[in-house]
Amino acid sequence: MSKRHILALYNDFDEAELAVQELRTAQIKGFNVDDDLTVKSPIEHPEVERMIGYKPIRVQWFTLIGALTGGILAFSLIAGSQANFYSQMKGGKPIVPIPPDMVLTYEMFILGGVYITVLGFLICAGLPARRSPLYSAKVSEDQIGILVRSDESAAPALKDIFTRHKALEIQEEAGK
Amino acid sequence: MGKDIREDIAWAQINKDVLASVQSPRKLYWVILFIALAVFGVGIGCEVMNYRIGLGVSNMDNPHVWGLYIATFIFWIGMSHSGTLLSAILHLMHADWRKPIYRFAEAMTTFSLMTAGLFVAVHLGRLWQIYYALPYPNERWTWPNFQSPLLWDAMAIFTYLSSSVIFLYIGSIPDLAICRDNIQAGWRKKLYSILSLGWEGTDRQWRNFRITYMTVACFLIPLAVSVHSIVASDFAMSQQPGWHVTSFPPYFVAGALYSGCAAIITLFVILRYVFKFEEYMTLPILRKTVRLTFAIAMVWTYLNCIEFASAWYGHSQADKAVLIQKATGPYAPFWWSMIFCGSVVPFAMMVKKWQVNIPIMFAVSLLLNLGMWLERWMIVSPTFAHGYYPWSWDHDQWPSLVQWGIVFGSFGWFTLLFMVFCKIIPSVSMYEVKEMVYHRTLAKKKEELGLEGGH
Amino acid sequence: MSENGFNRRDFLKTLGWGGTAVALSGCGNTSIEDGAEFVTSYSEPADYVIPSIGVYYNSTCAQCDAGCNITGRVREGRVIKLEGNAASAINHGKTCGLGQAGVQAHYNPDRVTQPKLNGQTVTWEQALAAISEKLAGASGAEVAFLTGGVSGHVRALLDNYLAALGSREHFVYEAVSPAVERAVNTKMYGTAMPRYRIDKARAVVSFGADFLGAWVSPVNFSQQYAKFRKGNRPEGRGVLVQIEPKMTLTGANADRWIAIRPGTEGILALGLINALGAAGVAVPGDAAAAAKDYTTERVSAETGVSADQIGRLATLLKERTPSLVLAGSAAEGYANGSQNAEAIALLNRALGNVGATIETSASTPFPQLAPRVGNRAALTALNDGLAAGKYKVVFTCGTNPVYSAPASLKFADNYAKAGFKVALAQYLDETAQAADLVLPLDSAMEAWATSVPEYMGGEGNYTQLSVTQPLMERLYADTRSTGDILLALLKQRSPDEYSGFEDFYAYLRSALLANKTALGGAGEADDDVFWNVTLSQAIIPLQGVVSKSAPQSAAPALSAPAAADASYPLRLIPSVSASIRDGRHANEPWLQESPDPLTTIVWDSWVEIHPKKAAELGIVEGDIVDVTSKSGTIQTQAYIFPGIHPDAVSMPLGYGHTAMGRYAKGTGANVYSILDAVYDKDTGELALNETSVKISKTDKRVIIVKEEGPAGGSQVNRAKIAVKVSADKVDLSKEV
Amino acid sequence: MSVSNLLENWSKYRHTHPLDDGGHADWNAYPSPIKWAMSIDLDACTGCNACSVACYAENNLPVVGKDKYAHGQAMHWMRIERYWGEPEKAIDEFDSAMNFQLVAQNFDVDQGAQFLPMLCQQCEAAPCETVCPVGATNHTEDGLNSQIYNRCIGSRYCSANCPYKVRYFNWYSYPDQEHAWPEPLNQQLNPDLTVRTKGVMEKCTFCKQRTYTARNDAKTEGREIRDEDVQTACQQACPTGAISFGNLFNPESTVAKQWSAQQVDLVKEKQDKDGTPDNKLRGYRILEELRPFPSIMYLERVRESAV
Repeated sequence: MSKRHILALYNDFDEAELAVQELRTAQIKGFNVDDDLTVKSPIEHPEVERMIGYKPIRVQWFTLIGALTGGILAFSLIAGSQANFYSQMKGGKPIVPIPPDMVLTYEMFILGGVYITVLGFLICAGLPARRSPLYSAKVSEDQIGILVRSDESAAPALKDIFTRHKALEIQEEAGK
Repeated sequence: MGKDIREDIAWAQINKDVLASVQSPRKLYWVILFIALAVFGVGIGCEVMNYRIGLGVSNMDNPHVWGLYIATFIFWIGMSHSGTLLSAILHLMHADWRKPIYRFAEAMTTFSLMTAGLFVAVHLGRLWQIYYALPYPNERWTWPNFQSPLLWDAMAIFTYLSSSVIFLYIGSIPDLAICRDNIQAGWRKKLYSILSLGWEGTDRQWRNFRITYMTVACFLIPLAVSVHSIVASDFAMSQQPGWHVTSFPPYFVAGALYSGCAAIITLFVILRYVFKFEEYMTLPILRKTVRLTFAIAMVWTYLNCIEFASAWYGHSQADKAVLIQKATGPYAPFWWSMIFCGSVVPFAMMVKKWQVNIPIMFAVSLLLNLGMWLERWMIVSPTFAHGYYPWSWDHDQWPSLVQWGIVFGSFGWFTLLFMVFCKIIPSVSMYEVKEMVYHRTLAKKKEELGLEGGH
Repeated sequence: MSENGFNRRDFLKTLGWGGTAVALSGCGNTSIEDGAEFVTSYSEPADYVIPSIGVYYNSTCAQCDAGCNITGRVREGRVIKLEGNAASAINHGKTCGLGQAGVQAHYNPDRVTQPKLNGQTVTWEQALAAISEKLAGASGAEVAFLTGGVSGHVRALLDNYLAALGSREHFVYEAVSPAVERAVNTKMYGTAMPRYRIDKARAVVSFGADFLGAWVSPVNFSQQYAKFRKGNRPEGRGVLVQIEPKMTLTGANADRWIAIRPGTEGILALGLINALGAAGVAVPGDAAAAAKDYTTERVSAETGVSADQIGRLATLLKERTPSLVLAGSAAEGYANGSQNAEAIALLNRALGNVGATIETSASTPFPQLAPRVGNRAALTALNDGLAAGKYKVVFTCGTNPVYSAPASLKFADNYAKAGFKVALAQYLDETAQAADLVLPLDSAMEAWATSVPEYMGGEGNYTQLSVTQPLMERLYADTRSTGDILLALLKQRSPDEYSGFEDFYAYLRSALLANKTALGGAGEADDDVFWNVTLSQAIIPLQGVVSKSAPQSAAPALSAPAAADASYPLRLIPSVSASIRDGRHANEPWLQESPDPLTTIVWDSWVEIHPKKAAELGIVEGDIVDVTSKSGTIQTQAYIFPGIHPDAVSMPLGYGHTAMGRYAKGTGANVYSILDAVYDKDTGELALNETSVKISKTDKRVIIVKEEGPAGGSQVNRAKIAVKVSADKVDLSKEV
Repeated sequence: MSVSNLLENWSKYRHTHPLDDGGHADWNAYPSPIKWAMSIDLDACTGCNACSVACYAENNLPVVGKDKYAHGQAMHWMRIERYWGEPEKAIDEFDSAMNFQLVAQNFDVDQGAQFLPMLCQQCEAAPCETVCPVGATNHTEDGLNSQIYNRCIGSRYCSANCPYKVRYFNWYSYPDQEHAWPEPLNQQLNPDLTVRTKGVMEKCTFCKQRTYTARNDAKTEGREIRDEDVQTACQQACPTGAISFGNLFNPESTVAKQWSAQQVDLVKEKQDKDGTPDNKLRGYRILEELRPFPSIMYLERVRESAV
């Protein structure tokens, strides 16, 4: 069954919010509000969460794993190379000196954390991605976009809601 | 006093104003770019001499083995810190006045780190063997010495530089998308299309963006502190009089923030003037930055006094001798200039009227930076000139033109990078200014509502 | 990578091809890239080359007249390092810095490599033919030979050559020579160069004898000094007092350094005799008579040494016997220098040191090999002859009078009057430059020779013949040793006698073998065994002949120092550096770069001025000053030096060459050129310290290139850097 | 494998030299631990510079010439320092630190000068070793600071951290670009060690080429190192025999006897005898209080003050 994409643009956030609320309450068949609704905005609105429901963020797990891996890797690399390969005496210091090694462990802890966090971001945010065909440059300027995906059958109802909420512009396109 | 950012400024206007700065450059841009290139060329020429003839052309000697290269290295590392301060610390504190100015500050961080990195290479006697300092596996099982503060330095700079680049880039993605959407055609459009990674501003993207940005900011703060502490460790971990000072790490961090803030004021004034950003880089923001700088100046002054006091009241005669030497010996003019520029000049920032007087603040910021550069020199050189061992004192060492040339050239390199940056990445964060305006509008609305429905 | 370029090529060369290539091609400067190098594989090395193993050959140091015995380390046919020969009675396995630099005299890049006639390179045949031709037109009296000190078989050959020429004009000239000392010693002790037993003395009072630096046989004396200073010696730890107007290296090591008014050393010596007599020491009659007028008050007034100090000196000498009193150039370099030295010798006699710490030495049993030593008087005599146009042919060898003669002699002009000037030279120095024919000499690492040191260590009547043998093949095919050249010249004169000797080596070998028994080789039936033993040791120990003349009584006629000339108020004390010496080593870069021990200055000359005098003259360190005497003016940098008498200034000899290669030329100023022609009344020796100068500031100032830093020799009260402790605060008896 | 190795030998890797072992490195020692050490008798030293020139000859040190010497770029591994007597009048420590030039005008020359040969002190806990980023300077099992020329990248941190300032940097390429050994002077170069190129640090090695040979010979013969096996170049030249050198851990060696007679302990920053009222010994180490545990003991110069 083919899907249809509709993008409605709103002037400001309040109007968009009303439209979304309507979509959530409307119970349109062939349109799952949790899965098929995307809000596009030029700025970050923390309120969007409230509007479209809480969605889990998993980036922190990447952070934790990255940081721990970085730190452990650093210490084992350093201590390992000091002890196993380059067992070279420095007068007044042990072969594996803990305090100096901690400095690099700390740096690698951060490095791992940052790198893997960013990796996590790209994975979680689905970037890099091709732009969806229904995109308006207005979204990056000052308008709020609501992108919905629905069965063909649900399209008129959705459009109706958008229109009622004074959408500035409605684009639609037959999806796959 | 000028006006703060207007709440009623149209978002489209923000886009338009800021995008104007990345449009095709004016003639003056090319002139400045060429000058920067020439200055950098001087530095390159000097480095070629260094490389081919040997480091002796710098006039360094035994035992005065470090000179302006290390001093300028610390200077550039220090300058990088305020970018982090503005973007990361103030971000976590939700200080929204940072939003119009943090982008270029962050760029400054990145570029000054890249400049500092050059000095690591320039400083080496055998640049062509620099890879020995990398922990790469090899058949001889030789590794760098992980105990060396210089290696920590290298690692910290690498971490800091890559994290800063990532931070700058992640934070710019929404703006790169704006550029992509607004720039019509040509290679720039393609570039922005790639760089923006297909950003659409969806709720999922923003959601993850927010948490990522926050997390990286959290990492950057301790990282920035650690980086300059480690640079301080180059000195504090050694045994030399005047260097082996417990208060060096915080002292270096304070000095770093100080010089960075001063540089932000400098660049603030320049960008505001060149790109006509009066609407965004407003005088109240300048005032806040100036106040912050002043506060840090006082912290720095305090830590300076602590250092002197601990030398003075401590039992190490050698430490004391170095201090006396700084104040009375051949370095005295520079040392007193440092005290003047670093601790006296900032009092100009106490004058309320002057806080928003652009020419005065511009001059002050330049003096502060001069003072901070001198500070680094005064940390490095006097200890060599007047160390533990009186026989090897060396008061005559004076950097050669080659050394000065490379220091000079580094400013060309920094300018060059910054000029290129200005034309590729919007130097004011558009989406964050929009957020700022949005939040202020909301707040104002609430206020009005509150007034209307008041009791 | 460019940096590796040198290493690889030169290491391969030095390791693999250097020695042999040099030996075979006679030229070490070719390179494999040119295709000009002849490479010999190590699979068939020369006999004397063991790849990568050092081979040691004994020889004799030629850097100064002390004649230390050395051992050269030879790697792949190249001599790379010199050490002392442990079997030596002179230096006991030790060397000085000057000796170490012997290899730089050998490998010097500015050697003369080919005979040059009027600047044109000629062959040896042409050169010898030119000499022969010039000699043909000259009578024996018209041929002069000017050399430095010579001994051994070279001296014997030289004598033979002079005899063959019918010439008696052999002048032996040393720019800095102990001529006064020899004369006075002969008079006062009966022997010209007695053994000084510093190691037996309990106190040494030295009037300007720099025995640790440049005086007579420094390495020998340094070792005696080390023994003298040992606390666990039976005699106990010795005390050294140095009395001189300019602090020498020895003065720097003294327990008490006394800045005496220049030229009054004899007065102090007589004053001490007087004070000793007063203190109850049995002073011989002639000494007591000579000293009776020298009361402590008078001496103190004339010498500037406090009465208290004189009293302490007398106590020291009285309590510590045997003692040793030495007179050095600082006491001898005056018009009344001999008188000073006699007074000092008288003090030794008064103290009973003669025979105790001043031992009669033995001379070599082969008088024809004995050292012929030199002095300034010889130069004066030659100069007079030259001025009169007496000489048609003049040979010079091992000396550089054009450089080191005082300007007042006008030696360079007179030398030019000689008909044909032949210089035997290792470098193109000032004299060789002025010569018509330059004959390139071997270095001491390439030549055969024997020598007899003038000052001999050891005990009793020990003496020795030292052998100089090549430590490696010639660097340049066209250099010859002095012996070879003399032999070639003799072959021109007396072909019958000498044609049997192919070269000087053959002559030397046959001469030594002929005296095998006398040389202690009686036990060796086989000549080759004897020869090999001789070469492996390079020292032939001999029973010397003790010949002692009766000491004469003396009544030194001392004169009070003349009042200073108002226009030249300062006394110039030329100092002899332990490394550059009279200037002959100025072209050895290690020595130029080795800081002067006291001023730490390198690569230049300087004038030492007392801080008070400098303040008076408004001079600060690094000021370029004119040092003007009656004879001339030189410019140099001022160094403020506390170790000098306020009325004296001092400059080092040996700098300011106008030739002699890249390292010597133009470095510093030549003090010889402003020395006044004042001579010691008794010996005719140039009175080095009799020049008065004035110092005037120019408007130039430089930063002196020296090792010392801005702390200027202060330890800034850092507790433990160079620590000095009073002798009563330590217990030396248990030391190892 | 590495992790198990690390865990199994943890105590070995946490072992601190020299504090935990009194300077005895416990591995690779043959036939028994060697600790090269020196003692320099300042009473015997006359300041004649023979050691310094011998060092030039032995160790291929470049002559830098007047201009570079003026810039402080001389390469003398062994330098002779000349100190004057400080004036008697009480100058408190702070004053003299500031007014050392004033002190210089009032030097006391009555007892001559004071000479000090200064060379790498081969510290047991060397400040230079820990700071090298590439590990070009390390501690050897025979108790030396090794300097690995071809590992050195020229960061000069070691020199910056050396309290004695006895490390010398090759500011120029002396062998080729600067022609420090014009032909045929280069034929004098000692093939037992390298000629250093530009950009690397160098310093006194205690004549490594000699000690190494001596050690190998002793090993071949299966015996202890003896004093007569090896002399450093400076020691061999020294006309007054002021320098002794040998294995500190061999109680028969002169050096060990001298150290113990002077009650100087290798791994102590303050010797027991110091501060005792009846201390009549003259052995000391320079800047000992900084805890580098130097391997060179100096013996104070003795002077008779009553004359």
